[in-house]
Amino acid sequence: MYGLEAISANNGWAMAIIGPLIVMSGLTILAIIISQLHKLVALFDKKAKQTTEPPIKSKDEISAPNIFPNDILKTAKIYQVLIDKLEQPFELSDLYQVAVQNNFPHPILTVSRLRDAGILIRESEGLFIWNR
Amino acid sequence: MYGLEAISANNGWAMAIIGPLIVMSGLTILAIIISQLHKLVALFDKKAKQTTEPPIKSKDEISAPNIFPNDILKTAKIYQVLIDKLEQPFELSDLYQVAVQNNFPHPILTVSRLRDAGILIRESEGLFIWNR
Amino acid sequence: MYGLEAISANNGWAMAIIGPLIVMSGLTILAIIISQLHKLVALFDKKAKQTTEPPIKSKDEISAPNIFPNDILKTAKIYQVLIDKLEQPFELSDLYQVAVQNNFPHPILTVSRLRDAGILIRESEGLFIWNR
Amino acid sequence: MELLLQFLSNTGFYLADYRNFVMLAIGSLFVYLAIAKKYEPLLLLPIGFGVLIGNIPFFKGFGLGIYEPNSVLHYLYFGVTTGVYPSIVFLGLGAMTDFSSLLARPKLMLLGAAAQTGIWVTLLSAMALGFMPKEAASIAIIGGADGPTSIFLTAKLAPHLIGPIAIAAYSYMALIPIIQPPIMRLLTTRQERRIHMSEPREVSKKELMVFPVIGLFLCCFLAPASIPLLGTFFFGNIMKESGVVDRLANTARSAVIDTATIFLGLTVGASTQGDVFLTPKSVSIFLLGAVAFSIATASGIIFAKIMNLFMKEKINPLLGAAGVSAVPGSAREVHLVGLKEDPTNFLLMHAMACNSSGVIGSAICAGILWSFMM
Amino acid sequence: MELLLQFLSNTGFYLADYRNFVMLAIGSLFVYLAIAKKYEPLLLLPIGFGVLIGNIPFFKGFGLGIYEPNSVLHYLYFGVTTGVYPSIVFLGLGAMTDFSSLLARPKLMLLGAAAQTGIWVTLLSAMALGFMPKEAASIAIIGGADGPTSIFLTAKLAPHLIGPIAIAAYSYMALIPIIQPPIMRLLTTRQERRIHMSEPREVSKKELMVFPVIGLFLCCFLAPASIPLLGTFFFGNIMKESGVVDRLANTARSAVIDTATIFLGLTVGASTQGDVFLTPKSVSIFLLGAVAFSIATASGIIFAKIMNLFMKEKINPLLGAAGVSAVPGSAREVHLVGLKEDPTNFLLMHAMACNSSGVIGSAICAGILWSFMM
Amino acid sequence: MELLLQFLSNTGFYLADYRNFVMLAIGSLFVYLAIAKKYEPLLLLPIGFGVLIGNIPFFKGFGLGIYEPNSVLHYLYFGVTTGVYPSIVFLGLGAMTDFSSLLARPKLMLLGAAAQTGIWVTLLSAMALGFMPKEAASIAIIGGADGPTSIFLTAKLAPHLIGPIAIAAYSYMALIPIIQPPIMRLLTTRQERRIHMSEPREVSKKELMVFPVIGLFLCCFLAPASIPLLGTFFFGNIMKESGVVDRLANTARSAVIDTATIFLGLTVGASTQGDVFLTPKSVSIFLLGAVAFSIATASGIIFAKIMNLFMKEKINPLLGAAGVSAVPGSAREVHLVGLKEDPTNFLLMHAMACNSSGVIGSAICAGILWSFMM
Ligand code: NA
Ligand code: NA
Ligand code: NA
Repeated sequence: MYGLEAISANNGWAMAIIGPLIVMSGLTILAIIISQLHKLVALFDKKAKQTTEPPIKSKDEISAPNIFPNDILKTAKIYQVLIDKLEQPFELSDLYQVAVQNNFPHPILTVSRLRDAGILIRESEGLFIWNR
Repeated sequence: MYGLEAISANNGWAMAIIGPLIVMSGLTILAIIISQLHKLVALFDKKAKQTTEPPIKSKDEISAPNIFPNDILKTAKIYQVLIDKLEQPFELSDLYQVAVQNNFPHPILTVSRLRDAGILIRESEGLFIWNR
Repeated sequence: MYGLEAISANNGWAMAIIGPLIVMSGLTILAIIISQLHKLVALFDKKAKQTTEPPIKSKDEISAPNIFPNDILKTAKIYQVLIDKLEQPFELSDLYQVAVQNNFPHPILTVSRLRDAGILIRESEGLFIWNR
Repeated sequence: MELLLQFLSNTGFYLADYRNFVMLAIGSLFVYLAIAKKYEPLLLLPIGFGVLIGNIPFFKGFGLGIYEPNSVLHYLYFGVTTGVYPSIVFLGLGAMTDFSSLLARPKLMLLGAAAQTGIWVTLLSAMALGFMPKEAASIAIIGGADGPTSIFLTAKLAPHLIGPIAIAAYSYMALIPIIQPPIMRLLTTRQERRIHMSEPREVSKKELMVFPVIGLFLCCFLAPASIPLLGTFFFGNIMKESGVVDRLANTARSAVIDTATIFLGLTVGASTQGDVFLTPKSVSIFLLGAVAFSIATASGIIFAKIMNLFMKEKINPLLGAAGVSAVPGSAREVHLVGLKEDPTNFLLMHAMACNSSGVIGSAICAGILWSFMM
Repeated sequence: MELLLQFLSNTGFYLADYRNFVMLAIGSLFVYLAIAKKYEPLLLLPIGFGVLIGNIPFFKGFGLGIYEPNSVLHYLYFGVTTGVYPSIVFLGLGAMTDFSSLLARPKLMLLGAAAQTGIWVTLLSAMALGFMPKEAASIAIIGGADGPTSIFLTAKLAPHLIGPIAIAAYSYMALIPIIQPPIMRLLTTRQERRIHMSEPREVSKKELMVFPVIGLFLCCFLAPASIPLLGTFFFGNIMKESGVVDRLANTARSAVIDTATIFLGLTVGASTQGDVFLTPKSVSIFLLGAVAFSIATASGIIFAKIMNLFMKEKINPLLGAAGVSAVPGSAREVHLVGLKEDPTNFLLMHAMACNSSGVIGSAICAGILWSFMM
Repeated sequence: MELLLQFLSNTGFYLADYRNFVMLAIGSLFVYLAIAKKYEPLLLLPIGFGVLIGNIPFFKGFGLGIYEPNSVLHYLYFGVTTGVYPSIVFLGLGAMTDFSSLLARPKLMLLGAAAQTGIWVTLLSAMALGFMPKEAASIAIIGGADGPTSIFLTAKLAPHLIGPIAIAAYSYMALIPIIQPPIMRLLTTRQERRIHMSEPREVSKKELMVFPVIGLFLCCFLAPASIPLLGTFFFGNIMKESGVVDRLANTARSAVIDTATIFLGLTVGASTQGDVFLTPKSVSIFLLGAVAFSIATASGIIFAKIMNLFMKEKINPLLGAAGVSAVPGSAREVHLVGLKEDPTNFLLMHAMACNSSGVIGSAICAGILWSFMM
């Protein structure tokens, strides 16, 4: 079967009318919702501010930075002395060794804080560089 | 079945003669073709030059750089002033804000051109740095 | 079936006694082994030193660096002159060309040594930069 | 000696059929266009080389051909026939797509809907040419100008046509720089092409995060059959915009989509075995594809002009042509045609908005067509 | 007109069922918690969005639903039902895990064993509530606080419960910051929480290399059924520590684990189709999960306190709570609770040691439970 | 109590068999060689650890063993038995291989062909030892010194031998630094080893782009059965050389090949379950493997010497040894042996050319052997 006959037999006309109608109305509704979205978001934001402070603070913010805000930078300065003794990039174990030799307290924990602070950066498997 | 008998029965001799013959002749032909390849390529290149200029230019070359070659660098200089107000890396939205506050025309489009020109570089999700 | 009856019928008590016993004893043994591990490793190290030098040296160490230790750096200095003529990043073929034009011996092999030495670094597909 | 003859009778030289050479020429052309002309190389190179691989003549029954159940190609093709590759490509696309300019100017979404008209006209045309309904629907989706969507729908409705439909869809997507500009110039005046679009408003991070959820709800409630495409698409997008799973979003838009693209292209190409592919049907599909693309482009432009009749702030009608998804080819063409008239007119960003709405539009159409055929 | 009606009767709006809306609300909550509260977003975002995708109402028989054999979701779900995704996730985890602090202080390994007590108590509870043994075992493993392990065991023992068990396991893992701190404070004195751990000794590269081999031998000889998890886990770890296959280790801990995480989360989420998921069993599983997590936390702490009775150098009993794997959530909580009492007390590294031993512990428990059920 | 006994009777300790311990020792040796001696660690570490995993004794019927149809290992092993992993590895290899030195000096390609002689001699030897033809062909391909090729052909012809053949192939590839140098020294004079190769001409980008197409046509028309390997190999190569799909090429040579390498190695290793592996056949295969490698090395060198009889510009005959693919092990050995005689003689680049031609050569041989067996 060919031509208009085939189209009719296969319900083609109905499809070709209803199909684009659905797409168009769907995307129109979506466009309308989107155009109101920023109001909705603003509304939510307002409400959120009025009712509550977030019950549980994001955990990342609580940790070290809040507690020793400038300590890390101070520590970094002190550690700079050790770093100068090492070639860049260096292995962490070398840093530990010089730290222990110089009686630095808590070397491993300090190193992990320096890493969190982005001052000590893993360059490749096992090798680290000092940022700044 | 073992030994020579097994080889004969399994058509081993024929395989062991024809097999290497095929590989050798195949790779020999390939070697010969390869050795003539640069001539072929040269020939094509010549012909291509004689007959036509490429009908459609690669699209990437047409766009912005050809049209405002030094404008981008000029724009970059002007934007440098804004960048100095921001901490590196910065969020794009911050850049937009200062641009709008200072009545810079077409901030979004300019930013997209600065990114194309490699002056504004995405450092990580959402954060950008200024190159130069 | 519910309650204690169900537990008994399903052999629950036995499981709840034997299960944690197995885990605990398994991890205890593992902990004990681990705590002795550094001794074991030390023992092995000692023994290894006493008996033999490693029969085959790791192949990576034999190659170029051992043989021309400072040559590469010297070569790098000489090549610096060529590099200065090129824009960074450059294509390898450009480097070859200037090398050949200036009668530098063995350009391709030298380049491969420079790459092994980390002086010539692939930045992206086909583009290289000079380190130092 | 007998062995030699037997071996020779298994070589490609002996088994070759003229149809293989036709396809090898087509494959080489694709590879050439991809490399020398840089026409959508991410699509054309894998498909073109796949055509070469699929058309090296081989002895049937070896387990070499893509249609033989234990061949490597057949296993890799599985991701096509099940629709898994298109879904994964959409995941990666979602993790790449920036909806901010669309959110800033939601009206542009209508252009993405209008450009789907090519699909419906092609549906009628294909039926008129005698294709069965499911075949006609699969051919029609070429008008959506979206490769993975076409492959997905065809895999579900008319798997025997995956090869020709995919080839047609990708060919025309690659030929966008040739097909679209004349139509754009024909249907727009110089003045219209010079219309500048105003700077879009800034879109907040929160809007961008909420959009994929709303988009999923609305589109997939309307046409649940588009879930396999739009579900992963919006999932990819929320991974990108949420900013809390950057490592997943990065992997989705690099390793994951690249791998799917490689194997999708390679196997779709290889599925064009000459003896299966070179049929009158394939020729009709190619012709219908050209119709589909042209109408899609035209209807997007015309719809934009109609919208301009009712709006104070006029839209540059070239943007209508970017409603055919073909990311990012058609957006680039719109931008370039606009630039030619006025070198200060940067349409790219707005055109990308139409592009992304075209992606959504054609995925919904695929869902509707699939649902119609049930 | 008839077609329109037929189409409308296939939309999600028409087909929707109240259970879908319940699940859509849950999914949205997960997405919200992941993005706004940053609760384990790598887990909650994929699962939450998966719940949304899986609960858009659709016409059954289309090949759209995750439980229909030819749907895309079904193919992607295959990695869950076979246990392949959990295995792959463990490969990546192994390639990420640093055992040096555990090797420096092997005693901490016992805390990882003690925290598994939650599993065994939950096993009894589940049986008492009338669950069949295999179901009870699958529910019990939630107490291991290890998502992939839970999914793996459930896939093997009670595949019909994958959805609720996974959701329960991941929910509680995300809620660790809410569940654990009160229990920690209840069971420890202020003085105990202030115990400082001495600096661990340095661990040699060779110890780190030998450990995965010894770990594999011991754990898998003891419980061979844990091979699919611990085999790949230790394989990943030796790739990391050997330093000779860095490119493989890098790929394992990035592209490989990310891809598995994406599809695991998405399909586990989608497996919670309202009509299958919302049953009284699911509610019981949720309740039992809360029991499991609480007991696991408590038993780790109590065991640490018992150990302190016998040891000269006291352990900070908070570390016991890190024996529930939930990497790295529980270690972070221990660290934060410790910090609150004494801002110079850095427990993180030690807690991570307990965490990794908890991972091993719960994988062994999974092996034991599986073996008990045979 | 009964439960405890039952559990203990399911532990590896109870079920262990002397053959497991033999294999565990072999696996440990592989791991040791990979880490301590750095012998091809990318191959040996995954395989070695796979041997350990596969040989932990377990209760049959649990769904744990690689030969049990519903085990995780079995699903991962699927990529081996179907030949999909080798194909994917070749895709990545292609995207890594630089053919410029081969194109500059095409004569070196003949050395890659000559070194395949080991295959044919081994074929006869294996037949003489009573192996069936298909088994003999699978064993013979070990002489190609190419792991994925060996696994691929064996998967097609004699799947029950995948374990021993893969182990033999990879063992000897790792032992290249021990096997090849003595043979090289035996068959060449000091003067020959000191021959310098002239600087190769520069190869244009276009030649590099055309080569994969020509290579595909010629090799696969000649031996269509090599399509699954060479098709993806040349596809990878054109992705690399075309420069228009860099993102795909990058993914192919990183995430894609790494993932395939990990799972290929792991499961091939695990397929060596003691009870299946430790048979007289395996021992014969190991012996034949040694023969194959030695003859391959020797025939490459001898062929180079024969070529020198006819050529004005002499080839350094050591290069012949690099015709056994074993990328890049054998090229490195040639380079090092050359360096020892004359520290200014850099053969590496030329040896790599022979290496890549050896890869092509052995893939063609695999195609020929497969075709012979039909
Ligand atoms: Na579209
Ligand atoms: Na655990
Ligand atoms: Na070879």
